[in-house]
Amino acid sequence: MVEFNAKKVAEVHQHLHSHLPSDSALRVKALETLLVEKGLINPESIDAWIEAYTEDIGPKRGAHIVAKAWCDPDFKQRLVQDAPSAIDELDYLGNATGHLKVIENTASVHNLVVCTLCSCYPFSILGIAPAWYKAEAYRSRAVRDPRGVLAEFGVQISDDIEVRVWDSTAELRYLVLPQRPSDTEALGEDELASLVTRNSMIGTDRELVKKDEVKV
Amino acid sequence: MVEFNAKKVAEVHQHLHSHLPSDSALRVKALETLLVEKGLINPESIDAWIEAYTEDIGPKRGAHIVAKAWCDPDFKQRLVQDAPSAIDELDYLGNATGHLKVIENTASVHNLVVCTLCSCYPFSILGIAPAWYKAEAYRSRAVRDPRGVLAEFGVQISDDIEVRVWDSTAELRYLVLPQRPSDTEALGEDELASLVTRNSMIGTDRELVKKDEVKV
Amino acid sequence: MDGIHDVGGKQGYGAIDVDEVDLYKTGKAFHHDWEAREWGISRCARTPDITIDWWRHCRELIAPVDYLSRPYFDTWAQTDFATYIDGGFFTLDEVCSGHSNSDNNPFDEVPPKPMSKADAVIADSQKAFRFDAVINDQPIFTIGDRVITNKHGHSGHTRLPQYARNCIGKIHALNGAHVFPDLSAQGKQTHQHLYSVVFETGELWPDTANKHDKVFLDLWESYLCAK
Amino acid sequence: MDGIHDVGGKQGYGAIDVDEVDLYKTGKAFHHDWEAREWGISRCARTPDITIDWWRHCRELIAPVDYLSRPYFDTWAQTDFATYIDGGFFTLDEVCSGHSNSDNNPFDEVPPKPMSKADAVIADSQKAFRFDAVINDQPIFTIGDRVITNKHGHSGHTRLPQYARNCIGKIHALNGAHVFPDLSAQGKQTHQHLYSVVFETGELWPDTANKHDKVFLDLWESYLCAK
Repeated sequence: MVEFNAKKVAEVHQHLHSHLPSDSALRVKALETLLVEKGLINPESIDAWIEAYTEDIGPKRGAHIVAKAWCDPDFKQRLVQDAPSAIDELDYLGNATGHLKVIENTASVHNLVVCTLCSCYPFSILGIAPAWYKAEAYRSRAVRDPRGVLAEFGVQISDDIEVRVWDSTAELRYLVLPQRPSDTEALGEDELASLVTRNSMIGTDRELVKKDEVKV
Repeated sequence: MVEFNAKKVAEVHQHLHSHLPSDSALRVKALETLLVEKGLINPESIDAWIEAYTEDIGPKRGAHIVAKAWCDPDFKQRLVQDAPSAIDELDYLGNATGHLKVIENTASVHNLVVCTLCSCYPFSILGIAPAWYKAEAYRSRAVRDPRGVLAEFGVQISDDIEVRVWDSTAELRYLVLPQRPSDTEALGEDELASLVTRNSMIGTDRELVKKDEVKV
Repeated sequence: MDGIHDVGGKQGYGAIDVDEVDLYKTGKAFHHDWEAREWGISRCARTPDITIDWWRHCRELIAPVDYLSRPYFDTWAQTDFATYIDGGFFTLDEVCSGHSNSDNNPFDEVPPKPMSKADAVIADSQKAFRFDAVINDQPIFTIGDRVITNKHGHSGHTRLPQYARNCIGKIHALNGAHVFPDLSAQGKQTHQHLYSVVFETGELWPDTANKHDKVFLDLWESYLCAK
Repeated sequence: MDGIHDVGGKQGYGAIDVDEVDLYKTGKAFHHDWEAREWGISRCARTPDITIDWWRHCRELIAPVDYLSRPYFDTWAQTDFATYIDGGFFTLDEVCSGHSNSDNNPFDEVPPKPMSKADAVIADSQKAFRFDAVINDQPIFTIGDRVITNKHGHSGHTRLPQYARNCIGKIHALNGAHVFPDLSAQGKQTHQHLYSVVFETGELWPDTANKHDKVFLDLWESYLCAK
């Protein structure tokens, strides 16, 4: 049974540091081998999960949610009030989105999401997080210098726009609802979804543009 | 001229990380080569400083100070009141001891010295610091769990003894004056000095013993 | 735990890799195959009794240099090893040798059946865990209340970051009562009211450029006092 | 700077190498020859205008993984490279190539004459630098005064560690006015009264075993307020 023994685990990490292979691929291979030998895991199921998160579950789900919210005011209202129920309508409720919150960008507000303590992320609607989201550079700076971080991503935020940073310290997860790009009244949900960048749903992108426009 | 440009230096460190050889010996060799080629340094002088800190300047100076303080109450008084002047009598005043303080262990007080922000050390009387003194394990724990640190060094401190930790955050430097071992009335200064361990002058050793006694 | 993981506001970590390719645009989700394997392992391994908070704490306990220098999913694998050892599923000897030393299956059942991609997609939807519960205690604070966060953490797992300690904020939202991570990391399930608390950046960093930008944190009731 | 160097009270750094041999007992001072070379270089290099605080700040600016994983004197060498580049003595190209690109000696004089060991011992005694000065301002605090430390640091070099911020202590000693490191690291020499301040460990770490043990820090006047 689990001992919850932090002192022991710290020592175990020292042993692992010395005895595990240094190469990450070999480490993970060793983990898989042991789990399979112990009958704790079926390797085909690992394949299935990889395929699921490569082909089905990913930021296109998030983009669909955003586009639908742009097109359907009732859905948007449900989304902002109770995001888990709203995304469940699309069968997108899942891993790490049981307490999802949707935060809306406006002309006067920009939202940015981070997890300073680990790298919490709304997996079932955005898939695997980008490496920068999990790196110390982003995690350390997003809460202290969000405008500097945004500038590094090429996003200039004027002084009259309020920046709101959301540090995911609990089991709540955040999806930024970016502003609908101008001049897109004629587009349908699918076309709109194709304009939604992953970064815009984290908050490191702001001004979305129509496909035929060149972003300056 | 020196620019005091922190942003630039942070970037320089990134370049150095990428371009300097990984091997420490090669890095230092590269530094020496450039300094010599620029005429900023004479390699024979490097040898001289190494010899000085190997043969002349080191913890035997500190031990001499301690032994003299045990034997000479007037010297001890001067040492506690104005340590730089007192050690200057022995020609030990030097690098990093211009603002030396001597802190005395008693039956009811134990002193421990650390530098949490870098690794400040009274070079001219203790020489080169041990590696553990400069390592994060010691620096992080000495101020938070001094008794745990002392226990790790084999020093048990009873609850009625007050532990005082000195974090060298300024240019003051600290030398612990350990208690004279019992049963040493017959010993002279040189014999006494040989009983003084380096760790006892940092505070990670407490009970000094006569040479013929086996330490439990 | 005042550990290396608590990086919010820490300085010196350099530039962000803003040029990283959005892999999903190229039809991929992972930079390396081993990352994909680790992700899959983490999704389908059966680890009874492990709480998410205990797993997070085990990751925080990785030595600082390893925590900072090893790739992200590599630290997941190391955390898995550690939790399996702590849970009695693996011995350290088995990990070092790379093979199981016994036929002892810790489960009575037969090894799990293989899943298809469709099974995985369905299983993912069943992982929409909720951490809230109805408790008898009424929330102490209400929206708009001024609060001050605790000055100190403790040696165990906690979710009040160092940068937001002893800071004054305002209750932005009530989120019901959620599992309290500090005790969950010790295997004890209790619930406390969870608040979204808003801080002006000027309160957190006096030398910030835009003092009226906001930082929101989700904080449990015992992290807060009325101010 | 809330940098990686500020390790006081941080957790997870593991065991201390208490079995390290006391090298001086074996007639040596250094574990490796290159450490000795770096020490010698640091003793006799001529680096006008560099302040100790600027040099320390340059060491703090080393990337966290390098700071934690490279040997101590190796980080001295890297800091030397950085300060020589910042000071215009080396170019980055020269450092990368390992050789001087020009005959330009930044000094007008001829290269320094060699020193003997005896010269070095005498020179060391001349390095008993003092950092204090007489200033017009009287000290604000006197022995026994209760003070509270600043809640915040800043992005530059400072010598108020994170663990001792916003903590109540007592003035233990006055040490005269000393060069103020925060400005000295920017090349500006000013002096402030420097106090030794004593804190009960219970004030710093509420979960400590012996709350009445003491921690002493040497802190400048502008780090402190009356309490």
